[in-house]
Amino acid sequence: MDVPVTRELASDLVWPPGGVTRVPFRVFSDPAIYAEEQRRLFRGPIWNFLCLEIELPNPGDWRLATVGDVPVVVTRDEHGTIHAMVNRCAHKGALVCLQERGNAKALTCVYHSWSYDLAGRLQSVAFRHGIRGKGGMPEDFDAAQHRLEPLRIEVFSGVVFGTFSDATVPVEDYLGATMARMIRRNLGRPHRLLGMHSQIIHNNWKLYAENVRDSYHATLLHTFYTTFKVNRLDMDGGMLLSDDGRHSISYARRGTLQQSDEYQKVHSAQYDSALAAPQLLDTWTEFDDGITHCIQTIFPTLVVQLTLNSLAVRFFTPRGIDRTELFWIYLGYQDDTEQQTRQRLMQSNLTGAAGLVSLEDGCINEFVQRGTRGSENRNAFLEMGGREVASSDGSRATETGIRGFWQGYRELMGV
Amino acid sequence: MDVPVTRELASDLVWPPGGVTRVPFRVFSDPAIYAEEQRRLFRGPIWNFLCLEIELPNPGDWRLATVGDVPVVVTRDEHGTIHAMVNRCAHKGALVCLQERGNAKALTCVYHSWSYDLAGRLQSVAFRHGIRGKGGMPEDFDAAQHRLEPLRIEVFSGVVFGTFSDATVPVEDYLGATMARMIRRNLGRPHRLLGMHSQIIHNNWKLYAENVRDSYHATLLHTFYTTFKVNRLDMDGGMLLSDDGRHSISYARRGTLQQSDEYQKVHSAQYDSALAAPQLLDTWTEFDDGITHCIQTIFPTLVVQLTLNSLAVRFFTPRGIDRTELFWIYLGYQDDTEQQTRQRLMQSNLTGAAGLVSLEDGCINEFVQRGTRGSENRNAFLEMGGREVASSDGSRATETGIRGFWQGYRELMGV
Amino acid sequence: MDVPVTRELASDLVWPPGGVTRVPFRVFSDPAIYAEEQRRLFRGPIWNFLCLEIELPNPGDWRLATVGDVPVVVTRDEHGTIHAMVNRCAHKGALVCLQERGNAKALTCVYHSWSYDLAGRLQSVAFRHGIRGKGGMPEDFDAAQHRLEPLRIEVFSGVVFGTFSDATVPVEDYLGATMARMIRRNLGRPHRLLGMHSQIIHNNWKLYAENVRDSYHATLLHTFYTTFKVNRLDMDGGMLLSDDGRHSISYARRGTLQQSDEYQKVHSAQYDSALAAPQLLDTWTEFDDGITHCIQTIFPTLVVQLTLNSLAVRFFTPRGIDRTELFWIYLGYQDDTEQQTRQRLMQSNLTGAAGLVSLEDGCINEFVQRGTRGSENRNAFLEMGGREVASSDGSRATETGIRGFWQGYRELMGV
Amino acid sequence: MTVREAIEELCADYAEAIDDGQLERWPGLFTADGEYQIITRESHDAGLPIGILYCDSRAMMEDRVRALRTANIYEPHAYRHLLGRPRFAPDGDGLAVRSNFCVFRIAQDGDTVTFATGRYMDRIVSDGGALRFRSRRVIIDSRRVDILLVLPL
Amino acid sequence: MTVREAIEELCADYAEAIDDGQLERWPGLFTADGEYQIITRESHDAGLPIGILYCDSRAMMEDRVRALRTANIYEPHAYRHLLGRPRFAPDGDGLAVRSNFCVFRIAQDGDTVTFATGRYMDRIVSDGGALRFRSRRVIIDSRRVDILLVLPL
Amino acid sequence: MTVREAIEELCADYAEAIDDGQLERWPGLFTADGEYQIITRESHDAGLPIGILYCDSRAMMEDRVRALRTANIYEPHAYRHLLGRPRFAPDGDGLAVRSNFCVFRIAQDGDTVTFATGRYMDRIVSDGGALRFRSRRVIIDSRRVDILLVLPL
Ligand code: FES
Ligand code: FES
Ligand code: FES
Ligand SMILES: [Fe+3]
Ligand SMILES: [Fe+3]
Ligand SMILES: [Fe+3]
Repeated sequence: MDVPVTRELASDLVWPPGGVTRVPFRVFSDPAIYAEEQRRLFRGPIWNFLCLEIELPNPGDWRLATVGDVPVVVTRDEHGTIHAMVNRCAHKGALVCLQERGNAKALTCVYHSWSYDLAGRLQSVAFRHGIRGKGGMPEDFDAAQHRLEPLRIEVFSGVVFGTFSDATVPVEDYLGATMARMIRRNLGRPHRLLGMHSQIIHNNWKLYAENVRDSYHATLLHTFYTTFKVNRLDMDGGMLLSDDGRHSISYARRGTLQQSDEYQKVHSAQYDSALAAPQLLDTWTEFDDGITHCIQTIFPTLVVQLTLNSLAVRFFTPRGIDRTELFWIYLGYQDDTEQQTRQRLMQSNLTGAAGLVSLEDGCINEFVQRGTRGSENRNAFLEMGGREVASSDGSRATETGIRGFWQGYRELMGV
Repeated sequence: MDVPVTRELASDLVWPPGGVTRVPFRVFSDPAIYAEEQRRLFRGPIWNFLCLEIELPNPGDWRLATVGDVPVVVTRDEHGTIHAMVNRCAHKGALVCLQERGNAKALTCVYHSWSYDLAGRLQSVAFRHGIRGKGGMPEDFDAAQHRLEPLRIEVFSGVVFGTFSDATVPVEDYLGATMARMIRRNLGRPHRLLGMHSQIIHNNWKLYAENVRDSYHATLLHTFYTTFKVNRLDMDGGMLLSDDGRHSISYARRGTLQQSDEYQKVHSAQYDSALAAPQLLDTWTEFDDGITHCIQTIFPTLVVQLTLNSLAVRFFTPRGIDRTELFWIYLGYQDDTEQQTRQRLMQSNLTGAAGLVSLEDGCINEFVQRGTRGSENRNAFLEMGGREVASSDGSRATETGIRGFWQGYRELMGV
Repeated sequence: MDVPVTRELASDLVWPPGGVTRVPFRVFSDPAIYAEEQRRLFRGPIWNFLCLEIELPNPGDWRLATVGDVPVVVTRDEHGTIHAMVNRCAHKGALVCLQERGNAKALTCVYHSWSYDLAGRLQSVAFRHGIRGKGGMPEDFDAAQHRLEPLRIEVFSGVVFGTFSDATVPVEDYLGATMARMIRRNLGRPHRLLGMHSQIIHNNWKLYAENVRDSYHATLLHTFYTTFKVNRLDMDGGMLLSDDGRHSISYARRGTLQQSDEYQKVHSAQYDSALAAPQLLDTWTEFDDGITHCIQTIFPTLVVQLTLNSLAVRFFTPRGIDRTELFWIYLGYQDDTEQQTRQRLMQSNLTGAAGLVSLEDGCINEFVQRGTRGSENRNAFLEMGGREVASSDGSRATETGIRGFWQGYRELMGV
Repeated sequence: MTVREAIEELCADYAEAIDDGQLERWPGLFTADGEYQIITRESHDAGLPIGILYCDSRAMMEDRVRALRTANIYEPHAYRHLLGRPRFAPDGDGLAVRSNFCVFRIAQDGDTVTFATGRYMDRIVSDGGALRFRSRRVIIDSRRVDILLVLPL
Repeated sequence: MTVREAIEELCADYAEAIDDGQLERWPGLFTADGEYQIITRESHDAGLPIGILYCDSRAMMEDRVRALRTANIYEPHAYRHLLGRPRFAPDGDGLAVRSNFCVFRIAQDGDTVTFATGRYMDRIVSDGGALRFRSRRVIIDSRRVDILLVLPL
Repeated sequence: MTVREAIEELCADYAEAIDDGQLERWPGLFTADGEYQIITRESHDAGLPIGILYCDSRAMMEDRVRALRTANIYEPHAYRHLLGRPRFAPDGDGLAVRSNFCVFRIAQDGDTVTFATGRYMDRIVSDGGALRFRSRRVIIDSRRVDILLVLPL
């Protein structure tokens, strides 16, 4: 699908009264807005998730990534330094790297064999001087003027972030203290890849960005949680937001359940069945802060989760205005015992495309995409937990995380 | 497929000289016009077919429908009253009802369990008061301000119609006397569902709207008609139009065939084969007006037919600018004998996706969609039967019904 | 896919400094530009390839073709004259001819049986005078005002060309002397069809138009060439351009290889394997000019090739902004021996969708389409072989042919 | 040839006749009083009598073939059948047979779509030495048909 | 019934149970200690332990079925399996069996997609007179799942 | 093993070699003088000699495999074959065999398309104790190929 850059129609988007408590459904279906997001948001002053450092263990390793619509390649050079650049040849724009992962001394475009070093600098141009003096590049050709368009990168707790903008502040400032601390808690120790897959969901990417910040829906939509008491809003827990409201942490302490009456009204709490195979939920305590369930979102499209003992990174990226690809990357720690790895395997049943407490998110956002069709000039209503963008310690019956997302979105998009 | 609401380009559509005798091909392929139709036509002062009353026999029954791009749900409440509303949650816009058909005491959105009564009024909001006093909705939250967007509905001869506009006149006035009479004739008696299926046709919805009003094509394209003398223009018959020209009835009396020379020129009359299994066309007289073939169109997207003894309702709805879904709903009367039901079964072979005299309509409109590609600024020529919009008693060699459709379309679209 | 004709956005396309040495990537993905090309280029003063004359051996033969998005039918009338017209009925715009190929005395539209002679003139209108005096066309209906929209055609060396514009110069002038001579060399003798198939490539049509004019890539991307020394830039060869730069001939003399050092740097020359079945490359000399490899492009979408003994015509046509269909038509001469036909069969393995030296072109242009996504405001860099548009005798390490294409494109598009 | 092989031959021959465009061979694979119906899974499950196409005899199938050869108008296209393993059980004087199918439709421009998936519910009997369909009920999984249905499934 | 026929019957019965929505029958086609895993070809080839779905026992499969019947929320849909020919070899006390598959997913609006292609890698044993899966490893060719996966493949 | 089983084994092994990427095994399934051609149904019916790919010997197939391993450039992808039931008849010193096929193509990003449908027209002979293809003619239903064709069908 092509998104023309020529339509400046987003400028005619007027945000409704009510600020971040309202969202015009049109933002999920207007191609002009989608195109504008590519320029202002994904190429703007934000940090985009590119990959995990463990995916590039050796010098010469490279891996494909995507920033909005832009194809990107991340490399580790011979000195061990990580680089990222647009996977678009400086000559005529062909993809330079074709495989998801690879290892090479240099990056050579297959079309005309222009070759780049692992930092994206142009090293050689085939037939630059022609053949036997005929043809070739003009005398004044300056290789230094031609390179793979670079992204600035930063590695934080093993996560490789990239940005197109010089204005982006350092990752630690971008995250803020609270967010940085939680990422270090979950990813700070040496980890390793246990599995990965992806999902195509049929909705605009921002609906999933809302969904993962929506602590209100978790126990209502994902009834498995409630029924089997994995996670309920009447456990001690809350929503922590970064100061700018863009990032969030939804957490709970399983040990602290005191059943509250509110649940008697909730369909998903109406029955209570026991598992025939309870080993699914065998857990051990990994951290002494008592937090057993924690889902952290990093603006705009990254999620880090540790649910029971299921450690995973989620990343989602637009694949058109009403398609999004959602990647699930399952991790363990390098010092995990076999038994611990097995328990992570068992609990991986909770999340992912077939996750007992996540599969609903594969369709729910599509339901919004389809439900709002023909109602592009109506708005969503986001006043649960008030109208502010602020942490909500003690309660997750709030949409503060979603309001925080839109606050950041509007700042970047200038709407 | 998404249709942005932001493109007001339809305004640059200038109708060619010649009025309703010309149609600019561009109206079948311009996304801006498609978007404009959603607002001005489908949400305008017209009656849209929603479903049949027999599909909602019991209190609590509901059924999905569609009005242009807008998803709709039709319900029968505990008092037996029928309601229709947009299937879009007042909270964040998710589809509230997910199954084609169902029965429930209330409509509960799966995303955050907001619950509505069968009239679409918001009944409860999960965690409205938060949990143990934390979170929840602001004090001033007023449930009365949030409901499923309602449509006005009217039931006429067992057909459930819905409209978004307050300006729409009552169905009987909308139809006019002639159309109302024929609907009563065919659907006024208690009927029952015998079968249903749908077709995806690859053309703009308006090409099918023309096609069903096109009494000129019937015996030329559908040569089975002619060959086996099911219906020919040289039978006594005609085209009746409502006063506003939007609705039409094409009818014929099989008993009155006098072969006319004109047919000798028509390919489709060149051969004459007999059926090896003539039981296909065994019929009995259901009405004493002698009309054996009658196809009635109700603006914009409804068709009621009684061809021989095949009683059916057709409904078509846009699925994108060049896709349309066409539904075939086969009916009988509740007092039909087994033998009569069997004859309706036999004659169902004449219509539908595999209909001996209708299957061509599955592709012919696509042929126009493709034939006009790259000729968006050329026009169709519609002068058969004159240039007027008026009933044509005695002859169906006319495009008056199509001109009538465009007259209504232009009024509503303001072009 | 629909391309609205209403978006005049192409007008906001500003060509970057550097003239034909730069190409804004946006031209490959902007629907507004695509729509503009339909009008200004494909309906403009150019000759479009329609088909080969041998595909219409007999009076009454017809064949479908396509000019940009416009469906076309080419016919041979009873006098043997070839005609071409838009395959769009003058009545309501349906496709008139439905099969790829056929033979008929007249062209009759299936929708309402309007009938045209083989030149596209309207012959009869079903029920023109109604039935028994009722219905029918108005008295003043003038059949002469209604015909299939004609294209001017010219047959040159057995190739049928068509144009919508009165301003298009005769084919021989359009080609220029050099191009005309080479077409005569390769297609001037009686030829016959040996096979055909097509490919769907997922890129804008202009990327393939560049690709076939790109003598620079041939031996770098298609490493089979190099490895097995079928064709290398260090053979005597060159790029010949027509005076207007739009058409080109890339040629080589296999007999004249002098290995040059430049190849030592080229990956594709790093290994040298022998064929287990060398019969693939058994050739005989067909022409005494020593040219063993010659690929000729005719603006905008035609290619004529004689590689070794593989004689073929290629034609590509847009199927949407990021889809192109590429047709391979394999030919022989009517006086070929069986042995010669067999060698053409063996060498057909070199080209086509599975061609050992052409299959890369099936994906390389898609790599550019995808590589430039999200970079619509960046440019391609085309300075290989200088900045001029001129023949490059003696060297094919040049992009002069591509620059020539863009020179023609810009003239026609007015950008 | 085992019963299984005979059934598989009949099913394969049925598919081949249609895929090769030898539609005149199609009615002959049924008994003279053979029934053929195409119906959606939705209507089948609801027990509705009317599906998409119904023939109550070989003669009616022959009319279908004659109509599509001479009267009906549509763009040329072909099918390609892929069949699942038949499962069968004795049923009165014949066999009750069930098998899955997928039919691809190939348009003249090469466009290929998954046109229909579903299952065949058959009654197969021995008729003059050969196995024939006394009834073949084609239950398609989808409620809808793409464009039109003119060739038997 | 030959070993081949018995294996083909088991595989066909497995597909039929799922395609007909008789999911309660699905766990019974495994031994009590039966294993079931769905994993992408990419992860399988990389030897990664975590796939998309894993059950280490019939009981866990029963929990899955109960969850999708009572707890999980998704739009109604059905599958249609087409199976390739099983190839097998003796393996300890059972058989190592491999077969290709394609699963189509039919949405309630009729939309039909090729939901998954891949191969089954099975260990089949005789268990109380019947053949059952001791383990079925579903290796899907694609790295991604469309929408969600709730019905077993 | 019956003749039918031997044929089905050969056809299944052929598909498995390609689907598993063991392309070096592919030429060995043909006799040394084995012929292989991929051609569109349109060209086949028109009796045209040139299709899409032609090998007149096992050696030429080996060249193909070497070329696609070392010389040709394309994005990584895999196939998944589903095969119909072979129908066969004696033919000279061998067997004339025909079967339907569908080949799905899975791209590295998981995108899965119905790449080709059609039928195999084979001549199978016994060659050194094993059945081998003396010729396999792959007649694809579509006139067109998506992107490119580099792996054998
Ligand atoms: S596009 Fe990369 S070298 Fe030419
Ligand atoms: S969207 Fe329906 S309850 Fe939230
Ligand atoms: S559209 Fe061709 S005759 Fe009417
Ligand atoms: Fe969720
Ligand atoms: Fe019709
Ligand atoms: Fe090339």
